Amino acid sequence: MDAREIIARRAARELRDGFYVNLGIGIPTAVANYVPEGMEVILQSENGMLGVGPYPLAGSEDADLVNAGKETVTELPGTAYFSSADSFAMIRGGHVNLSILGALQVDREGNLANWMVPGKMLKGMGGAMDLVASARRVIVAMEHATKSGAPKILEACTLPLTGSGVVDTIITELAVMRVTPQGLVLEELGPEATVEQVQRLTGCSLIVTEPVRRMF
Amino acid sequence: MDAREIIARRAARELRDGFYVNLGIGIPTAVANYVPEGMEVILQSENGMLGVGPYPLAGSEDADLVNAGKETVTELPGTAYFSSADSFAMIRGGHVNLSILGALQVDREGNLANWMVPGKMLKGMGGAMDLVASARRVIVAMEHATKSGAPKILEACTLPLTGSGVVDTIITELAVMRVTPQGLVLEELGPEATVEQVQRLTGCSLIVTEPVRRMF
Amino acid sequence: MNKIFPSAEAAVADIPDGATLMIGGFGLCGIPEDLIAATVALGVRNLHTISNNMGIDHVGMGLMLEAGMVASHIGSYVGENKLLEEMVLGGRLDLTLVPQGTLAERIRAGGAGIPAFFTPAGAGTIVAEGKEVREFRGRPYVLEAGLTADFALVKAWRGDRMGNLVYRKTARNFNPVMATAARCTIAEVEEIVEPGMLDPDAIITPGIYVHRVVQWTGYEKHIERRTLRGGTK
Amino acid sequence: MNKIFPSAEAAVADIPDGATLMIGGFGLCGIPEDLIAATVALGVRNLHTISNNMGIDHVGMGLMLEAGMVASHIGSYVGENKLLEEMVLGGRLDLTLVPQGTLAERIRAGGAGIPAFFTPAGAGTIVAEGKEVREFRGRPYVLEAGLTADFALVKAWRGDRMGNLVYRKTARNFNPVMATAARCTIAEVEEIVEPGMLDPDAIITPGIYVHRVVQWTGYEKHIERRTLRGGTK
Repeated sequence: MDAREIIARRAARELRDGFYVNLGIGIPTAVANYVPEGMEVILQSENGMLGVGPYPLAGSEDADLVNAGKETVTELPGTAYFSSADSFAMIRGGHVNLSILGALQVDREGNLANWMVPGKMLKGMGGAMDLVASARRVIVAMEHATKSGAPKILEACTLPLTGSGVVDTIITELAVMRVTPQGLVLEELGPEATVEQVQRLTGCSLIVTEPVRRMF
Repeated sequence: MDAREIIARRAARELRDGFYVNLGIGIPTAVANYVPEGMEVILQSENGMLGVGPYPLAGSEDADLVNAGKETVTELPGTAYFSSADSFAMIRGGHVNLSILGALQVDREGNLANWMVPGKMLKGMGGAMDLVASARRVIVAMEHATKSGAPKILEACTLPLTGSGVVDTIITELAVMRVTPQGLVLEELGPEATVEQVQRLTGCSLIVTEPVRRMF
Repeated sequence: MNKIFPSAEAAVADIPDGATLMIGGFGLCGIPEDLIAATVALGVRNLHTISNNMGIDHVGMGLMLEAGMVASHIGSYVGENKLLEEMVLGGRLDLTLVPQGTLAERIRAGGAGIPAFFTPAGAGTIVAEGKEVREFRGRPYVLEAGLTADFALVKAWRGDRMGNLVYRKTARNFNPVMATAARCTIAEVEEIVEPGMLDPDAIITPGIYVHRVVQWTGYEKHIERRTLRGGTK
Repeated sequence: MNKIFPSAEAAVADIPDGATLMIGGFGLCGIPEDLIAATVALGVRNLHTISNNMGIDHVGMGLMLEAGMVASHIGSYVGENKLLEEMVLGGRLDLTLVPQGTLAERIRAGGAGIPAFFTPAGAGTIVAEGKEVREFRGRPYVLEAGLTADFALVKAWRGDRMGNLVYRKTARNFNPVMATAARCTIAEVEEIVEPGMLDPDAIITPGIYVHRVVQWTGYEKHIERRTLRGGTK
């Protein structure tokens, strides 16, 4: 398993039968590939769709049927479409059980930054601010550190925030961490990770109670 | 013509081709019977319908198809249904060209009272407060005075208000009056009415420029 | 995913004393009559109801009123109900009258995570008393709060086991907006269909909002004012 | 009542310099491409646009940008547009980024006569700077204002001469909400049908909101990310 697969597989274990879930672009989207057999999870896409199906077979792509990442998708029996206003009413109203998204930075208070790097190409926050402010539970699923090994999990985010105190759980290829009033609790270790390794690649001190259980 | 017919006929002359109109219960509902030949007016009913048709033929009543007065009605080609929230979004957003409703009292500042008589059976304001606060133009269509001859058009309403400064025009069997910053201007006289009669049955002084034209 | 309950009784069985209930319908059009009857049979007390109307004597929510199970009510029009007046004047029922559009928008806001919004309805009237009033572009607006409920009892035309619903004509009214605003939404539907049979572009209430679906028993729908072309009956 | 215009060019002909335009679509899905092209051809200047995205280079609103006709833009995501960045950094375009749900709700509020509402999105971020923040039940909410426009350019699937519209799949997105929020809404539809042919229970945009209807010319719809089962592209 590569890092992305570990993260997506582990995040999928947070799903429960009958959950309505919004998956962000990138690794979170891959979580859909690991829904346990026999479990029914309904995907919400903030551009106005409930019941997102798999990618289409070649030749059956439909330009009018895309997910929030603008990727072609399919519909399922029971799919419903609605406007962007209705979609965010659904999100803002707390009807989505779980939102899984990526991050540039997360910190020990559950602050999240994932939309803007000052001085870099501006893109916009899209629906991320609404999602993190409103979903019943927010999970960040991301690689533990940057490609150069710099921590993304920090004492305090340095980038402009997407949401303040919004993250419940952080899932990386090395660890599962829960945001608590006392700080980040290390709950699980990745397949081959050690506590020392996780702590070294994390920018704030983790609360560790040995032995820490393994992800899988 | 009886008083109600005069009022409804005259109010119908305020309609314009292509207008979207909300008609209140009672005399205003009858305005629909006098839409000029060749003119298309679309009726909005605040319980969630655009394109209200005539009453049904006997045997084709549908319990699921009623107007805001809970009367059975019919649909027309182009009718659309929507929720109460969407209906009042339409009203509040100023998309309805004209709202015609009845009143208990109206005054020279365009204040309207039509929902509550203290000490009497309580009913509720229904959609009237939303309609008068939001329609682009509000016309009161009512009999000029009470059955006992007491004025309903006053210096200042004494009943609890439905809306403050909301009425544009008052149409009765005796007169058409326009609300202006200077007060009520007598614009037209009913078929057999005199200025003296109108003034005597009105609780505030009217601005009159002789000669006053006739309604019809 | 199967949200279908075997009966209206089973679907309402866990409504506790003191619960807040939204109940769909405009007058007697589009009311969830089986769910109301089951709630009356359940015999819970001290309910807080939110509904545009209050039924009429002996029909719809009138039955709840007569069973003495309603402690407070929020609505816009209660004109056809004599018992209600007696109870309100006698201090046995706490009635709050709200402009109909404000009621609809407050429920929509409750379901949409909007805690408060400004509306022009009621500015300059007793409705605005005690509320924040603010001017925007020279006109006064009243700050109104979102409304939510423990349970919503709604009536739909067709539904599937995933909770997707469509409505028929003006029986839609408050039903879809209430469906969004409760912790537990129970839908009584005329016809249960297989998922996929409702046009995905035409679903009015997506299943995420609906927790329980019940097949109606086929009672006769009531008409309050049977008006006919060429003269009212 | 006939709201059908003979061409996109005729339908946009009175858009003046300096107008505020809402333009439907999410990415390139459900954009009114003929109306955008006609607006570019019209050569108006100094437009204020409101749209979730800004097209991509050489497609959709990207063409308006390249024509130098956009003075300001309000949107939630403009990630695929290099020219936009240059213009913003060079001070030639005033860009306001708004959370997507707040953008949708602000437009809905504009159309629904709600001047302002509270939303949790953006509380504690730069989005809340300079805005009123108020706590409800212990959580902070930001006061946001309704948005309206002079014109809305929207894309629908089917429409009739009365302006009733339905949309197809996720091409719906911002189109119906923008249709409610403009002084003049112009709809580009794939198919014009007779009044009565659209199911009255399934009409998404009632005709009251639509002022002009144009038959699309049948351009090829764009796909931004052609993802396929068993591997992309």
